[in-house]
Amino acid sequence: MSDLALQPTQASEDVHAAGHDDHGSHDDHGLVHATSTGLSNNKLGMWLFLGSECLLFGGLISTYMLYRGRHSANLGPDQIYDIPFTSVSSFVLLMSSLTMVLAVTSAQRRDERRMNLWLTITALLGATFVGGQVYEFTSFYHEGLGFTTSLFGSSFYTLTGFHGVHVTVGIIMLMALVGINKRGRIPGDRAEVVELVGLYWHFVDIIWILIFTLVYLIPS
Amino acid sequence: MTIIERPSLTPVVAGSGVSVGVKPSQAYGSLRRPVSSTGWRSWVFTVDHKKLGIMYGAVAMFFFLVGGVEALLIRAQLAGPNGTVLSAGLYNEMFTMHATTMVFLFVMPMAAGFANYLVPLQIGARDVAFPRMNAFGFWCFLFGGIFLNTSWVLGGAADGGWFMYQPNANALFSPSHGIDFWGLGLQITGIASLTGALNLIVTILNMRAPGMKLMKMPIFTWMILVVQFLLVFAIPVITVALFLLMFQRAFGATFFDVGAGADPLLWQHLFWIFGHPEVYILVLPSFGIVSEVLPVFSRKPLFGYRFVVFSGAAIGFTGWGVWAHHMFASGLGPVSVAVFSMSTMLIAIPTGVKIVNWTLTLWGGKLWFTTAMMFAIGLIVEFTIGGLSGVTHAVAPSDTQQTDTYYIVAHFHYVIFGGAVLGIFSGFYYWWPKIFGKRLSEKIGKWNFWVTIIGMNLTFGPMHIIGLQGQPRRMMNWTEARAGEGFFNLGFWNRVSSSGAFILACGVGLFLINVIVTTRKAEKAPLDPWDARSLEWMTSSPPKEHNFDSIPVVHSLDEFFHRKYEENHETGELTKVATAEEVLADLEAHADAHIHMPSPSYWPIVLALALPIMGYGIIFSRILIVVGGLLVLLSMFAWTLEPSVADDTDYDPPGDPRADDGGPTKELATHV
Amino acid sequence: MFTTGSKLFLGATSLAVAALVVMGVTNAGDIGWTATVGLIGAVVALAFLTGINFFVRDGNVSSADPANVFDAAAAQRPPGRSIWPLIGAVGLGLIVVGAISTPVVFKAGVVVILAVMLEWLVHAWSEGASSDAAYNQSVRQRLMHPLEFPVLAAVGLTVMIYSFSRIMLFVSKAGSPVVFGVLAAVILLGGVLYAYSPGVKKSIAAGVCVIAGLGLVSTGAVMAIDGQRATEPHEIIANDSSICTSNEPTEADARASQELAAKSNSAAIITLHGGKLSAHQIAVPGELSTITLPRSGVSNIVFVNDDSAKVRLTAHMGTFDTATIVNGKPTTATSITCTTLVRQGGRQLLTLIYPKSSRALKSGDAYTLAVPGVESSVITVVVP
Amino acid sequence: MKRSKSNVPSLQLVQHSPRHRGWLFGAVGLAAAALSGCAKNAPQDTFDPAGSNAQKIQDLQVPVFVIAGVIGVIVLAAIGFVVIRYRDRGQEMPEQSHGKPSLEIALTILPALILAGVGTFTVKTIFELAKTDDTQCIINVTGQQWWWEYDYPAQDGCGGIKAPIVTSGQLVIPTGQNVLLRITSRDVIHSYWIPRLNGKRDAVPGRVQTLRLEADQPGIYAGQCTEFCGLSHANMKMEAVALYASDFETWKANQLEGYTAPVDGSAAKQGEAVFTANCSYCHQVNDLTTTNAAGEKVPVLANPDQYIVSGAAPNLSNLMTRNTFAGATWDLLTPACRDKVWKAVPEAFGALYLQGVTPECLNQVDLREWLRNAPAKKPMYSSDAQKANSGGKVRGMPNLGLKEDQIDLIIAYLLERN
Repeated sequence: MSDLALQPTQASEDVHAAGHDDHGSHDDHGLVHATSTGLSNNKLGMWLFLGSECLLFGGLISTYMLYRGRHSANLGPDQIYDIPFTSVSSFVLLMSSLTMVLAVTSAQRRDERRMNLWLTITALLGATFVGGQVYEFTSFYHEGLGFTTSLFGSSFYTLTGFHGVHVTVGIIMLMALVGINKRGRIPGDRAEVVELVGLYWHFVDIIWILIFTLVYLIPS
Repeated sequence: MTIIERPSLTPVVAGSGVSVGVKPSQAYGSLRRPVSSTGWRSWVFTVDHKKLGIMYGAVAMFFFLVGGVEALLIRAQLAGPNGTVLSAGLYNEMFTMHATTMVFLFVMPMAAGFANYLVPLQIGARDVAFPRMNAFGFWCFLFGGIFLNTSWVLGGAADGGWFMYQPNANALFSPSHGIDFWGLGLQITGIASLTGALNLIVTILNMRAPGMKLMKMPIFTWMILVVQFLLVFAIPVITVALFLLMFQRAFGATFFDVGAGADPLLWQHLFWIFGHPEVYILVLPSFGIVSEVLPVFSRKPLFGYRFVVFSGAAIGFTGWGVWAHHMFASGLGPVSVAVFSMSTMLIAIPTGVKIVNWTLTLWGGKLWFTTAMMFAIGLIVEFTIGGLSGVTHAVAPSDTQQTDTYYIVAHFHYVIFGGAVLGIFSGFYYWWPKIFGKRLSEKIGKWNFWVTIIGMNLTFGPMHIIGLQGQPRRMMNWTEARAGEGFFNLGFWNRVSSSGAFILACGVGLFLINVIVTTRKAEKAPLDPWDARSLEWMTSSPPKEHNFDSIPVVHSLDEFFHRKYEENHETGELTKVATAEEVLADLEAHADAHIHMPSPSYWPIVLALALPIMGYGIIFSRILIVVGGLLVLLSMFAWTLEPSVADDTDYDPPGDPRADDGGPTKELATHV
Repeated sequence: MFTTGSKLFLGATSLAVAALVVMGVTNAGDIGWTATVGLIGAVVALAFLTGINFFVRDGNVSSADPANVFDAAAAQRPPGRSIWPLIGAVGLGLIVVGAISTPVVFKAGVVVILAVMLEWLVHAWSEGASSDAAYNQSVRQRLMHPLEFPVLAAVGLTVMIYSFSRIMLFVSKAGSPVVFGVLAAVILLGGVLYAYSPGVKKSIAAGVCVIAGLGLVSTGAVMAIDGQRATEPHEIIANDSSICTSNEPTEADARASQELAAKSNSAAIITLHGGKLSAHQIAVPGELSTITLPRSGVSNIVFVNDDSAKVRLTAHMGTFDTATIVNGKPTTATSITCTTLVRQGGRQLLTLIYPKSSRALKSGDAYTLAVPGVESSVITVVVP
Repeated sequence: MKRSKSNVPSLQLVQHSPRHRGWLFGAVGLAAAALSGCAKNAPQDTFDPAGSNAQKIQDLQVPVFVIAGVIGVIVLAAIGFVVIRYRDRGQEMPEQSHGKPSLEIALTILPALILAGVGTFTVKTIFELAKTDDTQCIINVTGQQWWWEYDYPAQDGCGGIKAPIVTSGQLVIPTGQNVLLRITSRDVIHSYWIPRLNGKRDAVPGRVQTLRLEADQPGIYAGQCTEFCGLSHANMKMEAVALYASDFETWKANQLEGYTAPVDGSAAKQGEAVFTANCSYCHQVNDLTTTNAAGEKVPVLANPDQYIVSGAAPNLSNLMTRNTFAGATWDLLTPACRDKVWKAVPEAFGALYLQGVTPECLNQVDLREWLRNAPAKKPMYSSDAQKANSGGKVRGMPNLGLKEDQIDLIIAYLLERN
């Protein structure tokens, strides 16, 4: 988990050792500014990290797919899912991707007011989604599906819980961005930092689309 | 003369009004940002890839000794029938921890150490892409390893075998906390591997010296790149498995509860999808090392560089499609078994390509038998044996006779000891003068080599026979009744193997003696002791903190060699045109005027420290989870808010008697 | 007159006295041994500290030497504003309330007090860093921001999310998506409005946000206390003999799963085909009417329905004596379990453990697998 | 760049190489030792097939080992040659050649072709060994910590079995018949392996997996659990006993024979009471009865599910017909008697085996130690503290605290369980 939240950190490491020279006046070889691939270190790192995350969710989704039919005589997925609610919450999460895009655009335009605004809105929409998940878990639990009830229960809570934690980490990153930005302390290229958080946020959204389809929509 | 940028020397002027000089050492006391370049602080808070590389190596070496002692206890137990050295429970803990230690705490971090130290040097970079994350990775590894080993005194170590098959690893069948420690410890070292992998990939892809195309990269860097990609995709799979294990043991989830309808094979699949790439993660770095060593001491380039690169990548890629060959006896059904049997044979092809290429690199060369070279050739020989025994159990029906017997133990020790570890030793002897400025004694080195080789073949060679004649693995004892008859019965071979283990231990001991002797007396090594070929030799030994005074422009593979020698394209004759000293002087003459190096930081070590605290919390007391969690939050935010290069205000003004830890006047590099 | 330190201790003393009184009143004088000793001890100790502080004037230089009082560094500037005494008082209040109500509140109070102590400590320490307030401020921030940001964010986030989920649990199941959608829409609309109306003052926007947040939290609190909507556990069919012995659909059957993820190497596959039940076991030739299953081991049985009627497979697991003895004879209990209704072409998994051998069955009893309504063909299970 | 011609300064340290032939000798010597230095008559030798299934594996693996060996020798010889031929004798710096693609490709295709050949035969054998439709006899095999239970369901196969037979310790099969084991487990994963009859197959709880066995000649074939299964994994052994069909008929009949109560007044009769009081909670002896409070004769039924994690303990009805106990870890026969049975010629084996364990041949030493304190003899998870850790149930046999005279009586009773 903790490695996720490191992302803003990576962003801060606009490494001078790489040959960057923010004094801008010295450029002995005329080559040192560019990275070999043209992508910034932070962005490349984030992409790789997201690649790694794909395998993480791949493992969890496979576990769920293997076990979703195994609940003996206990509650099964079709009895418990509240599709209308989850559809709405999925839509909310999708909308947050839209506001994230707006935040990134604002950051690139150096429109700080809107950037902060859209980051906040994204965080709020994310928080709404997580709130919905807390609600969903609570009501499922009351309806008789505990974490230890059945294989289906264990794997459902683990998969969606992991996703929820990812969203939460994303919200913390967004709020931290706003907080730190207000104090003018985002190091390095601000637009890129926002973009990186955006990448992560979109990734989490896409994973949810996958989970929503595989877990909720396809009847078991 | 190079000017290393450093903060201004003017004191901080506070606001308007009366200006008061405030020294950070006064304001923050011990909480100031660490900036020292000397003393223990310069190691503990360092973000320098070279210091981290050395620490990786030292700690991994320590765990190698720990794992070695565990191995000796195992062999002592099996030296005779009905061994009584260890109890059954302790024996199970011993072999579990031996494998875990050797794989996760020795070979992997040792390779990480080599990669950390050498990759930036080999590609002409001044550090890795994310230096603080690099430090964080190291501390995660160290604390994870310590955390794992504290289980010995906190109720017993893990006793489920390093593969930790379910349901035998459930709380019902292994009630001690050992497996909890194991799972959480590996989770923590997994973070180290993952961050390290991200870091090195970005470094290699993004920070190569101008002109260094991918196909001009040193082969060691190539192999490291492949390994890091394997790590990036393999670590999350074991992470999932370990989470399921933890949820099962600590929170009562049912993932491996057969009574609830669970399938124990789920664990096996997850574990081996990670576990098989892991084998290549262990062995490919050493392939890279010998691919550097062999050309240098044959005085000719690596034969078929492209083929070696592509076969390395092919091994990495195919390595994902063979995991179920660890499960041929698990009952997968004939179709799966046939498919995985074939894919396993397929992977033998790129591996064979490497052996052929190494041999052909030697062919027609001018071989210089240094210890490094001898270890490298030792690797080719021993790995060939291990590889061929591997082919015999790619044949699935044959494997059903061999799996879980000592034949497998023999096989993977020839592959991992004969492959990975011999390569690591080769690397030690080859790069020691680069890293420490002194050459390891060749005389002791030869002894080191021969004793190690004899010891290893005596230890693991007989295991082929023991296994093929039916002795299973992981047994706390063997009996005369099943040992057969004649002088050469299994008892004889078990005794040979056990004595071999102690000879092997002597071999490793000789290396340690060599290190001590070298450190105490050897004189400074020449700048280019081996007439080497790649960029890491194009700087001083040991390298300066910023590696290169000016970043070299690369024109060819083996850039350094080609700066020293000129080749007549018609006759193929080589002429020496420059010495290493001259090449270096040339670089220094064009030194960059401004070099920023990242500053040390507290936060990587603090963040890493928080993880085992949370681990203990999960096992013993929930309140520690909260404490660790807060520490994680604190250090992550502090890390985020901390610029990678220290502010002016972090340094004391010059001439201050309290600037006890280096102060701002420290030179990052001193030379004329 | 009173020094700063003695003021604090005086306040604390009065709080302790108040707590003692409140506790005594609410518990009708009987507050138990620990509370008596603890609170009375606290009153005495705090009063003593008040006196000492007052007497030594907070350990400052003697007031008898007025010159020093005014020249000392601490005396040069009035101390900066600080919120921590206030929050500290809140913490104390929580402790007092917690002591007499619930331990959760008490613990929260302790946490608040600890946090205040830390903040206060760092604040005081940073003020001594230099004589420059701005620099001191930066020293403080550098240390405390990494801690304050995440903790505040985490606490804020948790409170908001929790409140919101309570609201959702309060409204009806059908209403929850509506509430959810409305809230999200409001957030989004708010954002759009603010983004494209540059005239709005920041303070107004912030005010709206604070009010909205407070509204959310207070509504959540009210609804959490008021209780959630009634959620009944779903009916499940496990081990219910009245359900298992008929093919009447129950709520659990209505939306039951019909497909199970690939389950190979099962102990037996039971097929209902043309009104006839037959079993197939791995490697055992032919269609079986008697199958052998291991005792005490887990047996996964797959039931496949080829017929058009929706039916369930019922496992009769034997009738055994229980430990309860009525009229000198042990009572018996019948163990039974079944799948949900399986439609044509559907499959279901039944995971069974037979703890006792067939030998232990009472005479006339047998382990069977049957489909209610298909009495003519029953699979007999032998447990060796 | 400044360039100057100079000698290679760093080469002055060149050491002449020691004799590298050591490698080659070492390797060849090792190979020779490996070929000549194997144990004779190792009971679990994987290169000594005694049945058609193991023979199929043998036919596949021998050529594979030969091919691997030949390739190994070629590669090692090439390395040896290079090491000797090209060592630094002061020759010129070699040509800086980067390789010959045509040679590379050839050396890639060659092993691919060899492996393709091996692969074809491998796949063929995999499917042959997975066949289940030529089965002549079905036996259910169940593993648990740390012993195996065999039950023979009623069937037409195996020459016809009327009622289920439950046994443990030794798997008895008829020679020449395609026996199919249906393997599962009650607790953790185990693995069933009789090397001379076939490869291994894991016993996975919740799954039923099959393994073909066929023995050409009567005799005892040793095996061992090969999937790590906890504390006493090393002590979880098995023996497969092959009998001619006629002897197998005798064995079956004996197994299904009813209970013979000990003669009144004999030590065995007293032993029956001791057994009922101390052992019958977990160990079933078929048709053993006792008298209840009301004076009625009631069957004694074992309830291992209440005391043991795996829910099973070996059925002791015919203990003395088998030659081993405690998970086939110890022999019930004295070493001399054991040798006679194990080394009997095929024709004589059946009769010797069917004698079972006679009082003179009983290995009193190990059996007594076992009854005195089982967990001290075989590591098991059954002390009181350990029991508390696993839900009040034991894994393995606990120390029953039997007195010496009780042990005498139990042994007297068990000697009649044949």
